Amino acid sequence: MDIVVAVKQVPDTSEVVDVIKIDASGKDIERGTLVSKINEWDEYALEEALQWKQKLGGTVTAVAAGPGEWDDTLRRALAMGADRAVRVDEDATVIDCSAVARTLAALIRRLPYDLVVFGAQSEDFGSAQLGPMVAEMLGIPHAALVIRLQVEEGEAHVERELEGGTRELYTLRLPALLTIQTGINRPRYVSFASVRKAREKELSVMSLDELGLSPEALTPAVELDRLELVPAGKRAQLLSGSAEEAAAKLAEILRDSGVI
Amino acid sequence: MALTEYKYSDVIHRCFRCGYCKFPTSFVEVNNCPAYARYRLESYSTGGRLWLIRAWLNDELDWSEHLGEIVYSCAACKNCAEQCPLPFSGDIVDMIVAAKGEMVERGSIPSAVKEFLENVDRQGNPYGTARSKRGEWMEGTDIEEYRGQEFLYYVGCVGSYDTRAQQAARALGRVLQKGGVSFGVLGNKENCDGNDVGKLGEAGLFEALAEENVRQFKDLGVRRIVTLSPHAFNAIKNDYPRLDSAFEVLHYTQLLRDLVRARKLDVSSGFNAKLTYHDPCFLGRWNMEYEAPREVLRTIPGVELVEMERHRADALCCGGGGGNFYTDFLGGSEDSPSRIRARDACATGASVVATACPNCLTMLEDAVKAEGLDDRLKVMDISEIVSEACPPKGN
Amino acid sequence: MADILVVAEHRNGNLADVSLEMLSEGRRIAGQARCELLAVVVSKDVTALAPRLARWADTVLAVKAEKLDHSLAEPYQKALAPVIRERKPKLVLLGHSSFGMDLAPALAVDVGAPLASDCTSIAMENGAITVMRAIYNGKVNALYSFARCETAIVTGRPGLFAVEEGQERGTIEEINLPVDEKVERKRFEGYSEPEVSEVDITKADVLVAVGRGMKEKGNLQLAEELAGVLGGVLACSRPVVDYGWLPPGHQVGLSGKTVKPKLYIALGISGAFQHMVGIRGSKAIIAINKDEKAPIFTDAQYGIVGDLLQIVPMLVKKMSELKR
Amino acid sequence: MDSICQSLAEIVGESHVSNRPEELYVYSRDLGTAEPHLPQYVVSPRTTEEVQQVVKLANREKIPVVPLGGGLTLAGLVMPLKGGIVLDMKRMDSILEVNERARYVLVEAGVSQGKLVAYLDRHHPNLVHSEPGAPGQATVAGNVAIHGQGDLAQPYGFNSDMVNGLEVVLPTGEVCRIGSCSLGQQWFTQHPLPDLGLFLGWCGTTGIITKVSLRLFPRKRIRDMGVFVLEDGDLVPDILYRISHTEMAGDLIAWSQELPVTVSGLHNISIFISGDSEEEMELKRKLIRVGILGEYIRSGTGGLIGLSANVRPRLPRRPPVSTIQDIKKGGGFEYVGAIMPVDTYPECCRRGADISARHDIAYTLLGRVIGRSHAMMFSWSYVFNRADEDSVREAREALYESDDLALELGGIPWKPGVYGQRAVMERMDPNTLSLMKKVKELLDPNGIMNPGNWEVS
Repeated sequence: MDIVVAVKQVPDTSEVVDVIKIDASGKDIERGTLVSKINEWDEYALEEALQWKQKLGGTVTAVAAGPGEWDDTLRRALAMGADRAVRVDEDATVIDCSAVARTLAALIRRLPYDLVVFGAQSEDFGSAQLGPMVAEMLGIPHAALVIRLQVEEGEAHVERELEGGTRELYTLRLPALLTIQTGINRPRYVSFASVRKAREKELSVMSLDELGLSPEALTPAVELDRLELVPAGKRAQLLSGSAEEAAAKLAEILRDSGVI
Repeated sequence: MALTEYKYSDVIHRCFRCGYCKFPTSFVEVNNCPAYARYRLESYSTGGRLWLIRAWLNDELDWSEHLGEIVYSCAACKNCAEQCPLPFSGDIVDMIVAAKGEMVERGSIPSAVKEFLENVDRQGNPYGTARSKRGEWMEGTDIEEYRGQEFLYYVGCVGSYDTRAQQAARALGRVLQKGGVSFGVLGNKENCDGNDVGKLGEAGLFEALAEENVRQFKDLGVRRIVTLSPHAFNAIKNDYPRLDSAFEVLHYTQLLRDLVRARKLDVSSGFNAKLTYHDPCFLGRWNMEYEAPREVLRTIPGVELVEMERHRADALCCGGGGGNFYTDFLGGSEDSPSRIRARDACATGASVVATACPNCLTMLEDAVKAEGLDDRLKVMDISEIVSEACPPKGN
Repeated sequence: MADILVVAEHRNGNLADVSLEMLSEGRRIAGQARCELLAVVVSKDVTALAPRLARWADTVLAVKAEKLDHSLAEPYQKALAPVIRERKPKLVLLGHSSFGMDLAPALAVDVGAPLASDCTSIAMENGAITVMRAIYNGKVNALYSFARCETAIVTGRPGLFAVEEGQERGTIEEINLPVDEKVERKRFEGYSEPEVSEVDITKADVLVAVGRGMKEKGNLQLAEELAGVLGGVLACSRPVVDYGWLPPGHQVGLSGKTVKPKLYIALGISGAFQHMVGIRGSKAIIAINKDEKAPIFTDAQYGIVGDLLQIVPMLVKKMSELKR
Repeated sequence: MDSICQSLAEIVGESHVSNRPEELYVYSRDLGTAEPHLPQYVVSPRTTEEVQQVVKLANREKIPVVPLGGGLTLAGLVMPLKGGIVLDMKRMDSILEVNERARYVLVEAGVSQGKLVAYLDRHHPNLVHSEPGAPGQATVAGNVAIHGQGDLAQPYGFNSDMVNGLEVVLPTGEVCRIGSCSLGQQWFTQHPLPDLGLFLGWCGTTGIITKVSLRLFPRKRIRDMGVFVLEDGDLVPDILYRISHTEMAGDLIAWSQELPVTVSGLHNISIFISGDSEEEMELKRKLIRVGILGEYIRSGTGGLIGLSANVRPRLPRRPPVSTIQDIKKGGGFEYVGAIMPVDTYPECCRRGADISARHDIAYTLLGRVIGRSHAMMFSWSYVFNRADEDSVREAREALYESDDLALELGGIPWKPGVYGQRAVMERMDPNTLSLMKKVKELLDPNGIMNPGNWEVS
């Protein structure tokens, strides 16, 4: 079974700290001090793909649409066990999901695949759009937020994660596209040595026009006007009053937060 | 890797499981192996661990998170190497590290270990806190950046990020200043020393860190290094030379000993307490430095030094070695080695347990609280004790 | 005249909360922009659902589809695409729920409309639609506008938009969804409820975390009750495990698990660095602690300084009242 | 975790029970040549009450229970031959009482020999117990349960003869005290109550020992040893007889080994003496050297090697652990020990050397005198390479042959493995055998205690 996995590189912004700054353009953050990593969801997607390759044979190809730095992440994918990697060279910061989707769809069309897997969303923008968009463009069925997968006889039996832990069960005829939810597996550790070894594996780079895409075709449909830093709660808003009053206020806040 | 390719394939089966590895020389307690102390199951003793490793490499046993935890619960404290009567005793810890290395290569390691290594790879420290915050421990001090001073003061990850250990890092800074030592630190440019990364079996990452550090040290013209942490001391002293690095490295207790001997450090304010000293594994068993810290303590007026039943080469590890201060496979029980150690210390009647390692410091600090002994027993790093013994500037 | 179309999501005969939120928001925007609100629901039996939607919508498009008792992406897409093509609504609203994530992107491509997902605020001023999204773990807000498009599709973050009971008496149009006979490429097989196994605090949306400040094991009962009303799970800091109050599986922080819940309520946790490392991914942190200077208050959004043993029971009481 | 594991966890706590492959693997293997047998559960109790609850659970569920101490019998006596629960007793390791005047110590079953020695050294320098020449983690209770002997065997006999009292959890879960302790808190004697010695030598098939009161003996300040070396093994029994007659010697061990070649073919008699004063020592030395060995030395039959004066004070309490098991670089070592008439020493050696030769293993033969030459524990030791199945098989066969030899020469295999037990029972008087059977059936109606051992067919 041939599997294509789409991966993305993101800045590590998991810190509770003031490391994020908006750059001069006002439309991006200063990436200078930030460390890059593979998008967490994509790591699970890769692991899932590799496990099914181990069971059923075939190939795993890692793909990405982004700038040169992203080769680090693709190398990591190769080190994890992907057979080859292809990066479409483009500036990920200025285009939107639909443009990336178009790019990846154009690339994936040229690759052999029975299964395409995406991370359910990205750590940085969290749009959760890419997978289903690409599926629609490729004209294949998809399921988002897959938390369990069983592949047999040209079919994928999946469980989608719904609110409150309930799961939606589907059977998809291959070829199909799945977006993978964290927790579906335990991604393997990628040792330093294996990353070195992976340097020998094939990592090809394609340009947009090699894919027959014009930059115009990629102009964002949703335009980013500006970014604003969320004022970090440097200090908690303390709820005053008696135990009862404070508790009452907090209860309201909790209700309005909608978490419950 | 099949058993045949394992570096110790011709040795590992030679463990008879006689059990000496569980004891100190005196045999007073069977729990001198921190992992065995915590679980008291043969699987967690060194012998059991070696037999399991062999079974795994021999495909008699599949890898599991639990197997990973058993292997990684080894704190690399070297008690077994000290006690094993057989000729290969010197290799035991390496046998376990080699097995960890194989797990690393296969990508099958416990989640906590994975986090540790990925954090170090990304941010240069196990906690995953930003590199750009490594120097924050210095805020409010006038400690200089390193630019060609006599000593590079290498702080290490725990001293740089752990709020409790930061106090020791700052205290050592003050003491070195009072001792008139010319030194500087790397601040945000400092990177993980890799000692525990190596003990977790990630040889590749360790080599990379070591090469990077050696390069940086050389570029800055570093000749002499003093470390806060025995872990860093061990790596720089015993492992870095493989990369033809020629630095003189001292653990700070050795430097302080020289200073007090040379009367360059005035500790006349003294420190009035009955205290006991906990030997850090990477200073003691790994580098046979038992005297320097004790000599420093003895020279401080008012200090009454009493020993725990198990000390020096027989000291019980705090359970923080081999990355366990982070991965914590030995925590969460009254049988956790750090808590046994806290009780050992308390049994001496001392009011202070001193140590000379940021890892031990944080482990014991937590343990003393967990044991509810905080009102009776204070955990202090020797740097803090010396700092209190130094008269305020101008005197 | 430009419509606002709200896609109604339902399961087991109930409308999803997020759909009510979107209906309310749609109603609000429609009011401001003086345009019509159209709600679409697809089900084999729409008689119960449609009238509810009519309270917010001027028009409810009730699409009857055989064999369909729940909101599933594919039939919804089949039903919605032609509607959107015909009516060209200015704005299509749906929740950023599991269903929304499955449906919206494919629908957007299908009808060639731009999509902004997981939005935290939505505005339409003289025809121009702008939205806000939280990115980079909620540390940055991104403001977007939709350039030259007939229809914009927006999914809203669940639980963020207030629900206001609708006052409308909208009309209901029923149509039938032509079920195509060709074998489905995607076959719905039903639902499964996860077997209740050991707690996994890394999965929980709501964590009620207890620390040394709980004073004694007996007091954990209070935290459990709170977790009960919040539909959350009990977590704890290192000492609590050390004391044997809770098994290690519950421990959060350096030596415990790293968690990223939507809501993290810290009871009697001072917020030592070792603990904070483990919760920095939390969306919202709320702290109750007797020590006003406890570092936890630095990272918490809201806090109460006071005695847990008084406050927590109060909070439980208030919450259960509000839930009724 | 299955339901039984859950129940066990409720009894001893989650950290101390396991049914995971890793623990099961480790506890399925003995250090000797025995074939592995997987348990279903491994449990490490802390208190008698916990042992009691585990046994009751096991009875309810009809699960075998195998008590484990140091696990150093090497004969596979702690292998779960029929699965079930391995009960690792080493967490029960408190030293409960030392009565200086009545010279006894009360310990929990898991207390190791090493810990007891260290404890007495530190707190009761005038007292010693009879310590077996085993690694320090061997347990006191495990040793008496198999009728072990120690370095005081010559003057005082079997360790199991030094037991003042026992606390035992019966196979049906009741806690039972044997000896003066059954009347109160006095642990100083087993006699003169009706003899209930049903728990020693049974290898845990009649109950689980949870406490032992053990006799202690005067510890002399000065120790010394000499080794009398001779070629003619036939003379050894007579020499041992005469030395024991002087009542001046402590531990008496005759031994002969093939390696190193320099000692090959020789017989050695290690003679330990101790005393409180140099005068006492000198007298003892004189009575043995001059009185007994003198004539042999003059006739050139043999010679005596003594310790140099500067070594003497450093004579270790416990002989440094033998690294003999590593000769084959294979970490495997097992021996047949048998209680033999001292007169059979020469034959034991000759035939033992033959067995070793047949299996291509360097011979290591040793006889420790028990009592005033009343008997000796004679051991035929065989090393093997754990990683080499042929080597393991050779050793196993040599061990079987040694069991048979011991019986043939009128001795009794000590702590025999299953093979030895069967061989013993084949020769046993049928009435005695059926009595054993009755006792077991009476105490252990469900047959859950270390089944497969002492199984009267």
